[in-house]
Amino acid sequence: MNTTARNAAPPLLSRIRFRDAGTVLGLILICAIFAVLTPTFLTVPNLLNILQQSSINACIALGMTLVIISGGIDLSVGPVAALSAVLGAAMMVAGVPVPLAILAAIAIGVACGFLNGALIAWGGLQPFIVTLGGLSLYRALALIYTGGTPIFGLPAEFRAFTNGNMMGIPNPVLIVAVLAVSAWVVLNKTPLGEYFMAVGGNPEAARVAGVPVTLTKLSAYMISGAMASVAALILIGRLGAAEPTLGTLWELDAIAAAAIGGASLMGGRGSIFGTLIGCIILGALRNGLTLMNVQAFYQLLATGIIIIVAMLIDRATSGKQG
Amino acid sequence: MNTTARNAAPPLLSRIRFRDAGTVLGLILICAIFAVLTPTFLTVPNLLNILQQSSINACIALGMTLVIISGGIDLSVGPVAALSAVLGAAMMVAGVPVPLAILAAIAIGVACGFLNGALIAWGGLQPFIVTLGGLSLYRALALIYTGGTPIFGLPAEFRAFTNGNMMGIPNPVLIVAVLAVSAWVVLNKTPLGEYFMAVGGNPEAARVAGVPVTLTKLSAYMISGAMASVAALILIGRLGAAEPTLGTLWELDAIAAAAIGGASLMGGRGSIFGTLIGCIILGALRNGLTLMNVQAFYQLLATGIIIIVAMLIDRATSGKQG
Amino acid sequence: QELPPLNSDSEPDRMDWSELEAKFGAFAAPAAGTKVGGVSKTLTNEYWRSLGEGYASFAAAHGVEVVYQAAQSEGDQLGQLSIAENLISQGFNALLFSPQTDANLVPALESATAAGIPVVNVNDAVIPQVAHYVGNVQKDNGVRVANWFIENRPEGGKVAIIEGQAGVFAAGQRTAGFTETINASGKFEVVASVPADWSRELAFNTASTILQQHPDLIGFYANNDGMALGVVEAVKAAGKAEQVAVFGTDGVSDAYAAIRAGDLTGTVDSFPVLTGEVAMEVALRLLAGQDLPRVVATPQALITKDNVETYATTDLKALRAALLAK
Amino acid sequence: MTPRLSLNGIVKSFGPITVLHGVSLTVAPGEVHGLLGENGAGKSTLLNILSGVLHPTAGSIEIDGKTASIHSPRDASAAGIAMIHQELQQVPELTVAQNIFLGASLRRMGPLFTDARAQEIEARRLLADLDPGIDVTAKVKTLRVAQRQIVEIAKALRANARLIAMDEPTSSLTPAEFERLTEVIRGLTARGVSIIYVSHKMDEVFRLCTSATIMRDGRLVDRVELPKTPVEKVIEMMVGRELAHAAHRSFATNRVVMRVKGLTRSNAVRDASLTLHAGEVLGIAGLVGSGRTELLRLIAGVDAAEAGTVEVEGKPIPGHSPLTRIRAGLGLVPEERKRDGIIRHRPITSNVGLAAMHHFSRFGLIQKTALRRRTEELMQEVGLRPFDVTRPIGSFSGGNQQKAIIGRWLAANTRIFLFDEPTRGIDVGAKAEIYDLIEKLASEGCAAIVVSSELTEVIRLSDRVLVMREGRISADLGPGEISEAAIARAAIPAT
Ligand SMILES: Nc1ncnc2c1ncn2[C@@H]1O[C@H](COP(=O)(O)OP(=O)(O)OP(=O)(O)O)[C@@H](O)[C@H]1O
Ligand SMILES: Nc1ncnc2c1ncn2[C@@H]1O[C@H](COP(=O)(O)OP(=O)(O)OP(=O)(O)O)[C@@H](O)[C@H]1O
Ligand SMILES: [Mg+2]
Ligand SMILES: [Mg+2]
Repeated sequence: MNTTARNAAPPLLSRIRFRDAGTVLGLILICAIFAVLTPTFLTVPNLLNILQQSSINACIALGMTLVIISGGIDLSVGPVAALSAVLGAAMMVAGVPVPLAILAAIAIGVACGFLNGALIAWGGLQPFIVTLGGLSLYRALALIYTGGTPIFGLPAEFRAFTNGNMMGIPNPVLIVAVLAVSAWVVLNKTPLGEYFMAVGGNPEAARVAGVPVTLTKLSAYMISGAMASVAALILIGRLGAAEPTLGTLWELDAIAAAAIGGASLMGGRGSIFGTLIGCIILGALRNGLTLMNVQAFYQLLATGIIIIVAMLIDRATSGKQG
Repeated sequence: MNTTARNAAPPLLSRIRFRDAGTVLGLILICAIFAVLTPTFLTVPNLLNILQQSSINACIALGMTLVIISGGIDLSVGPVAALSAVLGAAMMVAGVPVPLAILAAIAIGVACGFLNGALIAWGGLQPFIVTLGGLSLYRALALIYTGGTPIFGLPAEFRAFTNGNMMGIPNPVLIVAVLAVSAWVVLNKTPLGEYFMAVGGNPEAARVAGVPVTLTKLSAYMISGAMASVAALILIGRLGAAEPTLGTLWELDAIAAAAIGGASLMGGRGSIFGTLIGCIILGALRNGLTLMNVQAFYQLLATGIIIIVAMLIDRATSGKQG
Repeated sequence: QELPPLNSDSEPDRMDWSELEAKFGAFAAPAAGTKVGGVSKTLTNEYWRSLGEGYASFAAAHGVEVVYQAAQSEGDQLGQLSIAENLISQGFNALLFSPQTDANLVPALESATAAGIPVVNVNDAVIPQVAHYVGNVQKDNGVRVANWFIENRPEGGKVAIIEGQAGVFAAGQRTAGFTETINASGKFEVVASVPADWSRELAFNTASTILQQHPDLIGFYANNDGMALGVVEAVKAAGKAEQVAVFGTDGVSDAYAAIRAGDLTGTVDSFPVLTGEVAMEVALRLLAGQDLPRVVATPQALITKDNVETYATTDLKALRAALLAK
Repeated sequence: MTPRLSLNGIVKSFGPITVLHGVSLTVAPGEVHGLLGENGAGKSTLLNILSGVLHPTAGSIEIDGKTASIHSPRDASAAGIAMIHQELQQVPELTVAQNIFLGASLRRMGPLFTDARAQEIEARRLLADLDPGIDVTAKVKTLRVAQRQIVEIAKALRANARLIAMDEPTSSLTPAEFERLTEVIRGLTARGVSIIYVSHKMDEVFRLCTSATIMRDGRLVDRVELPKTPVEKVIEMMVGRELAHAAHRSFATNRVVMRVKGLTRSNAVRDASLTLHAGEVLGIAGLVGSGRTELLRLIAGVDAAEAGTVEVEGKPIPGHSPLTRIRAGLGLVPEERKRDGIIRHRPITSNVGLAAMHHFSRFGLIQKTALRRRTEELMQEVGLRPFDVTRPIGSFSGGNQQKAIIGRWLAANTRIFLFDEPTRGIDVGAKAEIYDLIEKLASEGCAAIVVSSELTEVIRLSDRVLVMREGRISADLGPGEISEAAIARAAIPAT
């Protein structure tokens, strides 16, 4: 019996590594191709640039990954970001102390997530349709609140923070790194993470086992809302303005990153590390194509092809999945 | 024991009716509200107008419903429509006989669907990500082919057909009605329909029972592609131009219609009738808001709220669902 | 130095494109190897492609290298920012931005300014901190159409507006210009002003609905030509081509064709190719150290059947002449 | 006579793990052949290979003396092989008739349309011998487990197969239904159809089979003739050791731990009351559909009761969420493991620890090593095989999944265990272990309710037996009153 145990352990470990290895391989391949095609690509400033450009999508995608693992989807991230951006910015402009305004902005994201989660967990509605409704609803609120005009004049101290860096690494990258580690800890080291996987894997069995299914779903959407707010704050810090139209199409990028990273949209499976790699793949792709001065239509073509090829490589290296 | 059997039958029947009844109730409610608020709403020409305006979404949503029932999703419908629209239009303008060009356009849609389906069924990739890739890919092809400019000058005979009517009912509505009946027959009266339900409801059981899972998935995406082409043809006939950017966000409308109509995005469940009602709800919503001249931001707000409320009503009247 | 937020429609420090040569002298050829980068809103709209053609033709004529890139779709704000940043890191001498929104290219503007690269904001959305803006007055667009109605339909009547995407600067300004002017005349009633998100299909549906409700409507103003052409089809399908005047904006080639065919009543052409040339010229003059006003206004004209042939020319010299003659 | 089927040297590996090491067996025409072995011995794997669901790594299949190449379930049915799968393979949203004909629909007007009417008639005919009460137009999701299993059997009968592989077809059936199945099998064998019969119920195997192949750890042990070989010998060959035959032992006390009063839910459970004492094992017997499962679900808070209360240690438990009941010390081992029990892709550790995450966390973090150590301890206790707690539970055999679910409640320090068919799909060896386990729990002062369709099991385990009939508790049999006859009398509705 002990023999079996000893024999069995390595395949599992290697399977986990293998899974993310597929994604990493995809990234390396893309980087290698661009490195050959354009010399600027593989320079430190450009690589930092890629990380910086990926950080907002990564922030959203982290929350999205947790939602997807718990068996849901959140299409409303962009508008949630917009709503908390404009309200947060309005507060800052009105003189509310920056830390307070930041907390308030995040609270708004959490509240939107709560509404989504409540309709899904208590209302029993389908996540896709609830957050599709949210997509219109939160956007409308942001537009109505601002009358459609951006809010300018954010405090310099706030902008200095999001535009600053530590030892050459841009602050947004550091923030996302901290969030990613936290998300990883939540997913892999806390009961809540187990609950996400259980609820996404088999909600009925989770319920029978005493998992607080409703709270788990609520948490996922609330975390996603909070992440959207953080992404919004990073962005408005960089832009110096909060626009009600900010965040368009963010949901698709985030879902793509999570899926490239191995999350199953059927729920129950996904990896924080994989999602990060997924974000970097998308960021590197866009960066490389721009450096090569590929025309927009062909960029679109390349994006489509590379997403599919990345998935095929991933699939070929990581074996069967649902 | 016979009692159980006899008792079991009526609730089942009434539950089916009940399910769609929830959606119909939602529609009636929305219509009632608009009828009160704006007198034009409940006139025959306007109701025909709503049907006409819903017909394109309905066309897409029919294919989407089959895909969703089979456990997938097709985000690429808009770009597939665009691609077959521009290629079909180019043929017509180049003098290819109209019926031939129509067939060719549909063939293009089917081919795109085949590619999606092949990657999903043989490649084992997730439908969401494959068709997300397709979303970029097919759009890029349409843009590259046309260089971004719309194609004008469609033959008058073609336009006359799509703009015509029979006994006062616009031809697009009739076309969609025929397609809906066909889709209903396929879903409810043929082995293929059973396969869709089986593959979406329990893929493992389907495989074990010898259902040709691969072919079933392929068929779903090919039908969806064909439907996208038909929608594209109706649209270009009506507009007189084929734009490479046509079909933006069609996927969301179609998915929303299917979901409102009771399709479960987890697969295995959905109703053709429900989807049609879902399309009409969305069409009536837009029409009513326009008639009331609701300002842009508030239109968005109303759309978000009404989608969610429609789902809540539906859910309240139709009881527990996954 | 901190510039006051720019409003391109009302900025006092402005000049007309036609005065460039008179006030700042003939254009001098730039240094060899000059590279200018253009960041476009999208290439899916003919307007922005034509703008790029203008950049390219002017640059080619003076031995300047141009790179013209666009986001993958309209609304891809971060994608456009990435493009702009990547261009800066590649060492272009001057940049021409047509931002998706007022704010989304701000970081790129800041790093370009820090690196001493002149940036010209070309049309549409306006970056408030930008030092130079080339483009037309968006509000004037709607004003011209409104004036047409006031002159040509003296008896007044019901009109409707098909708006672009909610929250987009150009859409808001054009709509406001039209609404304010036509309301001021007192004879017209704007019975509907609803968004169709720049989509021909939605414009078609929306116009059909409006015509249903207001059979006595006399005119539509659409925020761009694609939507206007959708409206035209709806008007034709309703059999009201005689009664309803339809106006668009942009002056794309299909709009010209439709005006010639008598389908579209008119469009407000803002001459994108010419605008592109002017923008490129402004950028190169800035590189040469000239101190231009903050806003250089580019031309626009209401095109109707009466003057369509005058402006339909693809010969830019002739077009310049026609515009200057006015 | 050429055998109907011979499997020659079948090897099957999943990646680096080999689960079948060259298994061979033969079945004669018209023979009922048993396939016996512990949980995880590889029986299902072997049959899945036979029916084209899995592909063998090596080995060959011969049917009627000819080599058959079976690459898919379709090939298998073309070769005349049908299979009843251990786990219900059904599409909940389709009707009974549609499920029975799934993948082989009857057509009309050429191949294009399904002949729903003919399918229903045919389905009714197939079910007539098994359970005429099943409505063939009802969706399968509305059926109870037992009915669904009968539908599964009907599905295997539809194809006029020459060989039917039955993988635990009676795991949720009562003896009465087994009798009907016996009749059906007799009819089949009389027509020369061969049957491979997998079951952990030795009495069934000895009544039906004329021969049997015994497997252990993926290897062939021997082929035996039945009923010549004594049952003890067969069991010894299966488990590799002799099983002690234990009698019932009671640890019941007088201290009441749970009082259930007047639980009611529509027609399924009506006004059910019961009292449970510390150290007591309370059996619940009854016919299929008598409401036993529903009663347990109501007690466990999984379904909401329309009326009635549950008191634990004298305190009523508010609400009806599983969570509050679990906190009060209750734990349900559900009947339908795949639907209500396991989280397929998660490892054994996660599945075991799920209900007791708070025991294993400190400062909000899961103590992974503690969780793993406890899981290994518990799984050692229940005898998980293969002993690897990091593997996803979905890759374990059904019986071993059940052990993990029991482990879940052990980990949560549950005091009142609600077992719904606790040994469904569990082998004789493990069954004895589970009986010992239940007894050990009782000896430690825990209480248990055991719902079982196996009368021997109820009698073997229970201190007291409640009998349910049409949703009501129709008898309460104390020590000394428990007998098969007494239970049967109380279970069968008065006519
Ligand atoms: N997909 C898989 N991956 C890895 N191992 C597997 C897989 N499927 C089955 N196994 C292993 O193969 C062995 C045999 O399993 P199988 O289901 O055939 O047992 P069984 O004899 O039918 O047991 P039971 O009586 O419990 O149903 C088990 O050890 C199981 O863990
Ligand atoms: N899904 C369902 N749909 C309709 N009725 C149900 C359903 N489940 C249970 N019932 C009803 O509840 C009653 C009790 O069923 P329950 O499953 O509790 O019985 P059981 O004694 O556990 O039988 P089994 O041996 O099938 O598990 C049955 O008579 C049945 O009519
Ligand atoms: Mg088995
Ligand atoms: Mg039961």
